[in-house]
Amino acid sequence: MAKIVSLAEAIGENVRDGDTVAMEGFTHLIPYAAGHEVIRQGRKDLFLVRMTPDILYDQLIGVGAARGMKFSWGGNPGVGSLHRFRDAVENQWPRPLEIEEHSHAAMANAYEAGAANLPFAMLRGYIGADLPKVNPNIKSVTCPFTSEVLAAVPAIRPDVTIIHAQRADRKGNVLIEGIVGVQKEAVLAARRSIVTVEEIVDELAPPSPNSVVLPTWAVTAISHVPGGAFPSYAHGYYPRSNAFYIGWDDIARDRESFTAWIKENVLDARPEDFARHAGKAPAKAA
Amino acid sequence: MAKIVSLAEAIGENVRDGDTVAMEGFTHLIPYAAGHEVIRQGRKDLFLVRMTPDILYDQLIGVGAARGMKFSWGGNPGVGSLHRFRDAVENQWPRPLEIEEHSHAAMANAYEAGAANLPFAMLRGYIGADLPKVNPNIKSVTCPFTSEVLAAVPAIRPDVTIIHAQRADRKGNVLIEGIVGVQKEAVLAARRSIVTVEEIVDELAPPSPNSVVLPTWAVTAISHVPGGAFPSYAHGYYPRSNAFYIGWDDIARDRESFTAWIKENVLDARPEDFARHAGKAPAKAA
Amino acid sequence: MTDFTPTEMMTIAASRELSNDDVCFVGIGAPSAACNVARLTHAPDITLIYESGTVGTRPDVLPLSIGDGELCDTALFTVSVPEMFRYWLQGGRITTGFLGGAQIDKFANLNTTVVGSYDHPKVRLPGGGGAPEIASNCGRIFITMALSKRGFVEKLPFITSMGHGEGGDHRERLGMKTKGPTRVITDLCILEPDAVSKELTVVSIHDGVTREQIVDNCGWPIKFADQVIATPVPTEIELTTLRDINARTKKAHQGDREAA
Amino acid sequence: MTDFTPTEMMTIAASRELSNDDVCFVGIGAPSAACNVARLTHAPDITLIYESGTVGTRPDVLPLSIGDGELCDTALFTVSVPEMFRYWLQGGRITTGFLGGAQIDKFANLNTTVVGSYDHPKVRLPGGGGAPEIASNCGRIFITMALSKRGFVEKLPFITSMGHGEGGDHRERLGMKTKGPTRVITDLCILEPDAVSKELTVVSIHDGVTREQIVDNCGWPIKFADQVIATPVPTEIELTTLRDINARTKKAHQGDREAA
Repeated sequence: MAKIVSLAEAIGENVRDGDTVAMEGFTHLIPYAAGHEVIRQGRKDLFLVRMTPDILYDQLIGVGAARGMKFSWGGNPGVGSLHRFRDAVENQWPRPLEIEEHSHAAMANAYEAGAANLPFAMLRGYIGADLPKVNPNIKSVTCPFTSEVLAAVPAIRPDVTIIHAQRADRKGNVLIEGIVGVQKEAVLAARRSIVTVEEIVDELAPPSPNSVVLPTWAVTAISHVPGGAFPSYAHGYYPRSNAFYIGWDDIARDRESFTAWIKENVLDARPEDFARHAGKAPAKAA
Repeated sequence: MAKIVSLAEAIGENVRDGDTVAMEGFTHLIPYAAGHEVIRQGRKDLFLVRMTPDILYDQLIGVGAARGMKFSWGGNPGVGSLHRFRDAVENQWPRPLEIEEHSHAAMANAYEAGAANLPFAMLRGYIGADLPKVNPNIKSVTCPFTSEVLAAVPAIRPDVTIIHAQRADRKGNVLIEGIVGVQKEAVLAARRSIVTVEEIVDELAPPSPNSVVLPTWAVTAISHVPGGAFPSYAHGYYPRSNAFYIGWDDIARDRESFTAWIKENVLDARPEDFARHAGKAPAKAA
Repeated sequence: MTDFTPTEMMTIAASRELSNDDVCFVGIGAPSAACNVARLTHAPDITLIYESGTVGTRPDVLPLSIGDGELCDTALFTVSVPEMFRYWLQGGRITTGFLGGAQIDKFANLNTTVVGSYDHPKVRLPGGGGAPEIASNCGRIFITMALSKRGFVEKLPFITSMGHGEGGDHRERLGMKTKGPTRVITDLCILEPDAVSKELTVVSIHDGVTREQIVDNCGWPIKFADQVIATPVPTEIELTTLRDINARTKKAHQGDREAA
Repeated sequence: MTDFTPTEMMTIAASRELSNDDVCFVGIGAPSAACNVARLTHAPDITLIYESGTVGTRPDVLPLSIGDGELCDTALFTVSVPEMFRYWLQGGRITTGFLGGAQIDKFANLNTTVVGSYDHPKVRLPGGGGAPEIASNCGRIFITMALSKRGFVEKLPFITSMGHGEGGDHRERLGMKTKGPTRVITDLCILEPDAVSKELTVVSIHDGVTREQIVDNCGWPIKFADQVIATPVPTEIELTTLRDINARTKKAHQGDREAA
């Protein structure tokens, strides 16, 4: 059964130095508050996994918390480069970053295989592309019926997956709505999981019998962190701050301005500070 | 784009002698009216695919419409044997029935692989079981990373899949709710598809952004057949007639009583006759 | 209580094995009754899953089929069947799976496929359904079957789902990490695999049953554990709960037998 | 209309290729603008899909990211990302995919991964994202990129997604059944692969652009088709629609730059 605890406690108990950590959310419901707590607690040597490492992983890489990263698209969506990521890969600052690069399709299938307890995923993929030449974790498998050769990648099995969701009930069952990304798969593929939520409610009340729900016995820890996905968003609660994403470009371009931003907004801040973003401009409910 | 047509037209245009046909519905939303129309139109030599061939396939087998069947559990749920299925396998009446037998997990994965346009599915399955000894379509594949050996089965790619659903909008988008089974996968895996629905509405209005929807461009034909899942059920419309399932045991046990039942209730009946089962005792809406 | 049937004893004995922490893959019939009696008595927070995709269901009436509307109406959520078998069963998230069958052997292998040869069967049974992967992927397996010479046989004509195979460490040798069948609950007694040989052995005998009855109703020379206990008789609350749900179920499944 | 920018011409030329029957896998930027202009003008029933999982979306404002809330709010339905890549893209259900990149070669292969060597890059670009499988699994591919010597290069340092590979029947030889890039729409002209060699060839020149400009802005000796037409200039309705949606978008993406 999931334990409902403070964010500091959830991260303290479940994220360890050296862990393989997936913080997921495909543009939507990105667990920023939890990622900041990981930085505040000074975790080191993390191997980060994420399809779309955006600003959150730029921050983790920029503070030197990561030894490596597995990913499929590392940019600031619609804006441009992740400057801290580039600085790590191009100049090894603040430390070298080992990368394992895939396509979205391969990453999505690899999470899916992890959730399904399979050792690898297969896909019709990577045909004619150069990534298999530089990534030894892209192999092939042959169909025993048709002899077709398919791409194969190892299943993703994080030590811990961290996601943000709309709400949980008091037993610890979690509802995710809207662009659900790979979050369910990432949680089910992991040994441990942390879910931050906008609300904790008496009745989960999913709108459809087929809503995306994670039962309490499939989650390790839940923390109530309203606004915890900002500057990403929470469908039904608050919209994406595209202005923040645009503004990040300037902040992150420069090592000093980045470091000052981290000090002010992460090291000297608290999870409760995210609450001011919660629900202030409700997104259209579906 | 899906064409909205009469059931006779939908079956007439899309189901051909010799076809591999999947009529799916895991207990819920079984397309009985459509199956009866297939019988009325006298289709022959069908290769039937279905995880749980229940009464509907007992009927198709009993009238001699099937040359073979791929399945994973062939009984009358909670009641006992499918007598027409047994008569075909044990006594070749009214004709021999070629069978390809799998486990549920293998069938579900094989539909999933079909929907995903993969040539085969893999699973941790069949360990220590005898089915691989009698079914040459159960092979194995070796993980290129861990050397683990997994079971492999060919993807299911029906010529035509037939399902029943709650409703469609006038453009032909379809909503499925409740126990959704393998219907979405079965439709996406097929060359052609037919969906019978309880209602055709102006606005589909799915209750959640993540509801199970088939877009009009993924469906071939839609027919409005209220009550068309009886004696199975339609979540939100009418309950399962467990009494009918229990009663079928007597009807089907005997070749003569079966044949008389088919004449009266299928050959001499029409799709509109199902309407009397629609919505008369609404199931709890979710 | 002393006024109970052997089937009631079997169902109640099975229900007692379950706790609030269990996530059960439930089958139709006795397992469904046992799981729901547990839920309505000592294990209110038990998680019941039916292979139709319903998770955390709390039926008021026992389902006739694995996918009755009642299961979805009362579930926490409902997933597709591929997801059920991939993420939840194969994913290793089920603590306890229930199986039964037409026939069982002394190593708790089950047959629900054919009597006679596969190609020319004397009796064609429904087949395995979810059983082959339930048997390998659940943390442990409970089997409920009435004890009879026809059902408990020396050699199976067909192994639908593997229990302990040829006994001993056969499961480990095939790479399985789950426990397999840990209990077989019958209408006369409870069996457990021997710690080393994995042969099913009587560990508990129901009230009013003799060792001779057990021997006479088993198709192989059945062994008794060194310590055999008496199965506690059903309590009044267990029996009332079971009878109430059975009565509600019977009423609900009857109705006009109208044909389409 | 003669008062339009090269980027507007590029976007509008791309939008014209789309019809009501298209199911488009849309990328961010020019493709998103082109697809939505098509939807708001001549192709109201076009199906737009973003890789975040939104199907049949009808945004009023162009998304900044591939997963803005607007896309889900206006979608017919939204699926998980694994489902998007498995059932819809790999499933072969997408008629038209849009791609762009930092660099392209004469066979419409694209690079969005690195400039320089992979292990010690001069410039680390974002990477492929969905591109490798979009390129192979969509029925056809449209590419939108401004024509420049830096972008249109003789040899790519890295092939992120394959277009026509080494040209000729390279795709067929690798077992692909899809057409690959059928059009490259730039701000100066439109290119199509030659029927046999698959080398990109100018087939249409935008208003006011000279052949010299095109030659000067391409990193390889670019070929012109035997018949080159003049790209029709944007109509008033096309231009108004594009400018309106761009204005709405700009307004929506601004706001207080508050940091968490």
